[in-house]
Amino acid sequence: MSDTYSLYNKTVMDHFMNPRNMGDIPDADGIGEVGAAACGDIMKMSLKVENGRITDARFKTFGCGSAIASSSMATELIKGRTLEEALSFSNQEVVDALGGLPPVKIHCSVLAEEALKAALEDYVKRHPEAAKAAPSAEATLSTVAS
Amino acid sequence: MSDTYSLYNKTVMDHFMNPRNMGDIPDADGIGEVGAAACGDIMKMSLKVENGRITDARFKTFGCGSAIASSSMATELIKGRTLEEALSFSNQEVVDALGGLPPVKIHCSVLAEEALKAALEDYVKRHPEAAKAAPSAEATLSTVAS
Amino acid sequence: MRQVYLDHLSATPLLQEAFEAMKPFFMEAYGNASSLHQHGLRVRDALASARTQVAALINAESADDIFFASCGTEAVNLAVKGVAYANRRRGTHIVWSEVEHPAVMNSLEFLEKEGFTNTKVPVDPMGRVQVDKLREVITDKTTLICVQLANHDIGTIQPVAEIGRIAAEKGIPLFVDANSSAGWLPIDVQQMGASLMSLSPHRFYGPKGVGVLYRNRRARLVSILHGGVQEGGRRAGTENVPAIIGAGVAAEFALRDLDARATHAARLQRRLWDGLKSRIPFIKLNGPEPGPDRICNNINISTEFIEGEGQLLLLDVHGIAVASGSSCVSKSLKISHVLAAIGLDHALAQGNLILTLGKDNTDDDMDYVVAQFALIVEKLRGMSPMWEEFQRGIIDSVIAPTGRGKSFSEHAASISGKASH
Amino acid sequence: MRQVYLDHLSATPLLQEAFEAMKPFFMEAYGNASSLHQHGLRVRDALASARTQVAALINAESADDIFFASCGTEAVNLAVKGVAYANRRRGTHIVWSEVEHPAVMNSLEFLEKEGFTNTKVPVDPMGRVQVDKLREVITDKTTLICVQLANHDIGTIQPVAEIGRIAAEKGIPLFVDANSSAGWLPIDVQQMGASLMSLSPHRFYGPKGVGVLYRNRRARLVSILHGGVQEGGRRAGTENVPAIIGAGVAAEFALRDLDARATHAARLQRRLWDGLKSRIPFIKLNGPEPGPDRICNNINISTEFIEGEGQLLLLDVHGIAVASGSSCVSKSLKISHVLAAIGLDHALAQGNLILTLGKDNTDDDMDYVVAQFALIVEKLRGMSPMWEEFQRGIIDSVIAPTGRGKSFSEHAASISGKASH
Ligand SMILES: Cc1ncc(COP(=O)(O)O)c(C=O)c1O
Ligand SMILES: Cc1ncc(COP(=O)(O)O)c(C=O)c1O
Repeated sequence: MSDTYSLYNKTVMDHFMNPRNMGDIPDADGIGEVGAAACGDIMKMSLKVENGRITDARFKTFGCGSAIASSSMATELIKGRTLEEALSFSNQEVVDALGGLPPVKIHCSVLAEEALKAALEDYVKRHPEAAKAAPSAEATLSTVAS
Repeated sequence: MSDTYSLYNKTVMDHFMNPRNMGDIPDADGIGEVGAAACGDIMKMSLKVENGRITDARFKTFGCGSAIASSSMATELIKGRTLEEALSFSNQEVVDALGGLPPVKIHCSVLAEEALKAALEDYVKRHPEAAKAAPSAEATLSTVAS
Repeated sequence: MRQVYLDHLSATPLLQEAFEAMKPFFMEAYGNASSLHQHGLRVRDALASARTQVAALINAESADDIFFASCGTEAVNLAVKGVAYANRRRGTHIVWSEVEHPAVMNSLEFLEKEGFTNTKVPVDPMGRVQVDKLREVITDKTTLICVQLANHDIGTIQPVAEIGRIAAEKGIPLFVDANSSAGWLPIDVQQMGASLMSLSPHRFYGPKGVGVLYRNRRARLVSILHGGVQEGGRRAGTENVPAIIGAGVAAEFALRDLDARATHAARLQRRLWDGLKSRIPFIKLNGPEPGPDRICNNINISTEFIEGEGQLLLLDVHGIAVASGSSCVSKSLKISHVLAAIGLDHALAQGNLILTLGKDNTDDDMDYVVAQFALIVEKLRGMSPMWEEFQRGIIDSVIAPTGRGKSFSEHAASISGKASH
Repeated sequence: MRQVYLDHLSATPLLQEAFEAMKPFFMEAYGNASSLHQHGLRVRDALASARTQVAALINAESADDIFFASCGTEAVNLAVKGVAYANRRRGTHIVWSEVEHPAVMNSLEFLEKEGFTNTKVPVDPMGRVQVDKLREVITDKTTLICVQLANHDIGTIQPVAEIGRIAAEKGIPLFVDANSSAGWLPIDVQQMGASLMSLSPHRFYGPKGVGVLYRNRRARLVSILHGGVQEGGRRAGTENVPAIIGAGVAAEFALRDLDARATHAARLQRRLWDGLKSRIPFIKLNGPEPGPDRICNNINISTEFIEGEGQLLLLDVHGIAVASGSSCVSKSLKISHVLAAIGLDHALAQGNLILTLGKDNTDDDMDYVVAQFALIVEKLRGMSPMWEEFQRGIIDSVIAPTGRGKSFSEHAASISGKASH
């Protein structure tokens, strides 16, 4: 590939070609898998949570370059955040961190947000005590899930 | 002008650029002037007639290249013909002698035929004895005139 | 023999720099702009630059307002039909000037069959749109006003800014057809109040095969060629990449050199017309005098008692390339509707020639044309029954009437049996 | 790095000989074909030769049956709308196959708004038009049948001669869209019974900026771009002279080299598909097997459990240029309607790639592509949740079902909350 011509910017291409945190977490605390009705992409996110904080995040993605880059970037951004913080995570952070996505590809970043929220929801389902610790979480997550 | 590219064929161009019999006959025996309703061209033809035979023909034309070439060719063709022969003159002879005209320019040859017929008609009008000598002429000419 | 090309409205040669810029896009960067791989992306980048270059020429708000079509005609069709269809629910009435190019006129004729209506605004004898009349005919169903920037036949510059203000006031998009004038007049679409504008790069040293439509975002526009989603969904079909690149470069040079080119053309225009009128009797300039009301590179003349095609052919024989609005020159055997619109006598319309100047013409060229043309006129008048009949007082001159004889038109009608048109 | 261009359906490089022939028409013979002077006449002559060259490629009765437009899309629009409008009084119904290119499909959608109707004929799972169904849906109001020669996505060669006989029997013009196939298949419009045919020279080593419409005299056709009387009144607008010249030369070479090019492409096609299917599990060829039912230069594959855009991007990184019919690749986020029409499972449509071969590709290129693609598939499957879930028996393969797990589509629907499309 020429250095000059690529569909996405350098950051996106880098995350697509060298995805960070790709894979599964064997003993994940929460796993979310979501699909984009719009285009058929599928994203799976696994989280490791310790003391209310995300210590590890991994993804697997069936989707286009920007979907892969979005999930890679999302896992990078989310690691080290508290559950509370993670719940307010928005796709815009992914877009910004990637230095922008083509308009038609913004939904890929939304999918990353949804995958994360699904994984968090799964975590809360498996760890009801966590919901109590962070009361706003359950409410938010039930919205996400619906 | 390049030798290769011209709107008309070589014969037409030659008759346009070096028209034969251009001008007036001072003591003409018949003069016809006709206009083409279609495009606005005007053609004038003068004839000299001796012993029932056209001895000289001249034209003046306000019109496009093919109109000028058609009138030039028509005068060439008609010289030496008897009145009877001249009456059956058709524009197709002009087209053929010119080696063809573009379809949209065929009407120029028709104009030449009409100018000739008008001049013949004028001649007959001025020389009623000629009509008697060639009885079919008057009939034909009145059709032409209408 | 000297070669003098005076038909720049029909086509201009391609600028060397534009050709150089186009070259790589034939055999090397041959990708389709829709492709997602490097070959496509390279081309996509290049198209974006061209869009920016063209936007600058007319001071468009954004390069996204520039759409590439295949020729000036297609750009006009897209503007006229694309706006008409897009606004169909709101209204179906279009206002235009009677001197618009056939691309506008015939698009409107087509739309008539589809249930749209239109009103033709008259021009004055100089070919200038009558602005009050234009204002009057606008209705609340009017969805588009079409006025050209300068006339393609007689060079009249239209009061587009004034019309732009009316359009703004009424909230109706104004389409300015600048196909014959872009590159020769300064253009600022924003100042002019144009919502749409067509440009024809092959008239300012760009290549053939590309036309431009500017459309600002406030004007709704739908595609008229249907298929893929090229050009932001406004023009389907594989883009003519090299031509678009060439158009961009030509636009850049047109902007840079605009003043120089216009000044040069205006000087030649003056010299040519002065020469012609001093050497040739019974000749008339159609449209406004050279100056602010006339585009700098057009001379449109009528030479009385002779017909245009013959003039054109004889000039060509002498290396001089011109156009004509005479009926003999048109495929339809009709005189240019522009000449009819300004009420030009049929005799004068028949003797019409259109000379359009370019950047490479010289003073000597003008002098050569004047000299040759004087001889040609003499030759053709020598062959013309009308010239002879004028001398004999049978018909009169339209340009410099003597008061003797009947008019050419009366004479023509009487001998052809039908009124001349 | 090896560069392997496998997107010849999107664009081909221009033939050197075509470029050489075009060159003089940029800066030297720059005239407008409508001009009556030597500059115009020279160009007019050249266009006439190009018309003859193109007519020969498809064995048209006469060069006068060849009309030049600006791209394949415009040629299609002209055929579909030009025939529809021309025959409006006689009928307003058009029959077409559901695998036609968007240029046909979207032209018909536009015509629907204008009061025309159409019936879409289904295809079989190989993409072949169901001829009996086509015969059934023709009514006495049908004025046009549209069928492509070979499909642009999956390469299916359509039974056009058979359809041509039906068209002849019913007295309805048949329009054959050969935009994706001319230059790669022998074409005889007379034998085929085609009244109209579109060609896209930039798909057989001609330049961009030109499309061709063949129309035999018995089929009525009106212009859809309105303006001047270029192209016999069937296509207004200044002709793209250099591109037309290039198209002529490309057509001449396409005819001369047709057998050699087709034989070469067919061998590479065989080698590529054999290589791919032997190296990569869960891969499927869409459309007919290489052979008489498939155009010689197209390979359309679906690789299961991974998505097409990623494949395309990684191939590009390795110098390999391809296309895809996956929804992620389209601007509308929809999978190619052709893949939908053949009933391809959504999972397979998403993993779609289109590889189109050209005359300059080599055996080594094919082997390189197979080797690189095998690695890419492995990489992407390693990232794919679907691949993992297939291994774990949660979802099943469409290509080689194991009987375990639910289908990809069921799975996708359950997690996205909506049915996949
Ligand atoms: C004012 C105007 N509009 C439209 C056109 C048509 O443009 P094109 O010849 O590029 O199709 C012309 C061409 O002369 C023109 O002068
Ligand atoms: C079958 C078919 N028709 C029409 C078109 C449109 O042609 P163009 O891209 O030249 O506008 C294509 C382009 O791929 C095609 O394959």
